[in-house]
Amino acid sequence: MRHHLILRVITKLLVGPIILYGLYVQFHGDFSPGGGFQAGVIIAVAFILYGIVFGLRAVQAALPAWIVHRLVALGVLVYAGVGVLNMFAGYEFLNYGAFDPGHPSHGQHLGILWVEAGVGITVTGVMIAIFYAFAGRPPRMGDDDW
Amino acid sequence: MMFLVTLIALFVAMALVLCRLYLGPIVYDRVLAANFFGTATVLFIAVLGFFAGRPDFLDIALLYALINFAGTIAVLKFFRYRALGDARPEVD
Amino acid sequence: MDLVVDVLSWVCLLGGSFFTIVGALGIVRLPDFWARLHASSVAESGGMILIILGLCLQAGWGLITVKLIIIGIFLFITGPTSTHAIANAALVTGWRPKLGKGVTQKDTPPFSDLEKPTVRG
Amino acid sequence: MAETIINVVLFSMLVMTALAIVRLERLFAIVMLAGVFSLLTAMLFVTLDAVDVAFTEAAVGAGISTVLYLGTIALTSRGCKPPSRPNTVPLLVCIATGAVLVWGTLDMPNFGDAEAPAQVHVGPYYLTESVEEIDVPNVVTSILASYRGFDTLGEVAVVFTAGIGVLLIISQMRGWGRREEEEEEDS
Repeated sequence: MRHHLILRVITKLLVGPIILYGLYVQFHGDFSPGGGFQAGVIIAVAFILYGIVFGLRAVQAALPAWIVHRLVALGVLVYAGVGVLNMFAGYEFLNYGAFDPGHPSHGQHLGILWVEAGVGITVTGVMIAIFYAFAGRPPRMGDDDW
Repeated sequence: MMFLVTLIALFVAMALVLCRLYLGPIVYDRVLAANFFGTATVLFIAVLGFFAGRPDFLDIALLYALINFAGTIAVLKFFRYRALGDARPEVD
Repeated sequence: MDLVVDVLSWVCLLGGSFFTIVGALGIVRLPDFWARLHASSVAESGGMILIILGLCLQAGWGLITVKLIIIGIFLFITGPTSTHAIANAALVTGWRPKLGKGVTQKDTPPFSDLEKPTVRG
Repeated sequence: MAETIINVVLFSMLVMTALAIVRLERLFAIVMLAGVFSLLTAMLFVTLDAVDVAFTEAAVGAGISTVLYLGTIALTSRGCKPPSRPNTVPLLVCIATGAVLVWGTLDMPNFGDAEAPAQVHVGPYYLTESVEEIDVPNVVTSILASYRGFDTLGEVAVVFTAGIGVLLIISQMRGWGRREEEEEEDS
């Protein structure tokens, strides 16, 4: 889409606010609707929009595919890691007491924050990776089929 | 009361646009109608938040206002270049 | 003062509702795609701004008004851009407006050398 | 009263959209209608006060699913095939199943019934104790991430598995392509 000046300018204008809003949904999820899953999808949409307008190569220069593939696993690792960390600290799996032993509700709050971050990272990674996979393949359809 | 009137007006507009979405002879009619429907949805959710006295619905309206654009642009890129990723050179 | 605000927001919301319904009617009733583009923008920009303004007046100063204004700004930016992109894609893939009497295809500027539309349905 | 009317109107639009999706044959039109279907669903969730679910539906339905449908169409074809055999038997099976399901709902408690099993089991405990125990204003978040942490871990694992599956099937990662080439050379 090299000739679409309007689309390019508007996309550049929108990508920042979309990511910002995604972060708001991620970290404000315990006060208002939202959470890791929604935030992950929103942040992924920002990258997908950029990839659609500027091309796959441009978005992969900003966020290479190997980083995305690592992110997919990293989120699950963070989530399960929080649980295992609590087990080592002497609590049950996924009981967030270890974050603040003296004050259980603070520990819960921190634990929820970390867990939601894990969810967000995985969802972002999966959505962007699926988009890369779909957009990276040449279309199968012939011109007659169109 | 005024919110109820606006909601009913938005409902009428949505129903009309749905007709165009079903009929739409060419695909761009449908894209146009779906785009209109998205805007109507944003307004509907915003007004519904005021009607129900729960303005935290505005977060959803804001989300739609930001994200609807991506869907429309994806459809149009796909129709023009027949691919979601990099355009094939002969079509560009 | 409250009465003035109420009357103003009634006016804004009723006007916005009117424009939205007119735009929707235009999308259904107008004869071809290029005419429907115009109808869509009436509702998407005009009606939207009036409804958001009416809601802002009802909300008073605060976070809600700021959110409403942000929604308004983003809709104001993305709506016309989407319409522009739709029109552009339709033109490039070979659709042409219905021509009036006495106007031939040669009078319209050539945007693309495609003869017939490449995307159907 | 007004809420009921809003629900009825939204549901009727939803049913009309679903019927149109069944009737149409052009897949692009179906993609657009599926987007509208998800918008209507999100509106319904909002009227039912399920704000978090509406949020998810909004985020997935408006942005991602359209892109993924289009990606799928690009890799397959853009029209649907006519059915190869008459579909009266599947239709009858569907109608019978639907009738049984509707009949089953007659025994269910009314919407918002305070005596419903879902409202008297652990729901009141979560609602009353989460302020003490977790101190997070949004109870949905506290249930999802803390009380039901195992379930959410399972959900994340499902998303992870689905992503890995899609990558293995359609992406052109190097390891995968090499094995394909070797198989071609072998055969």
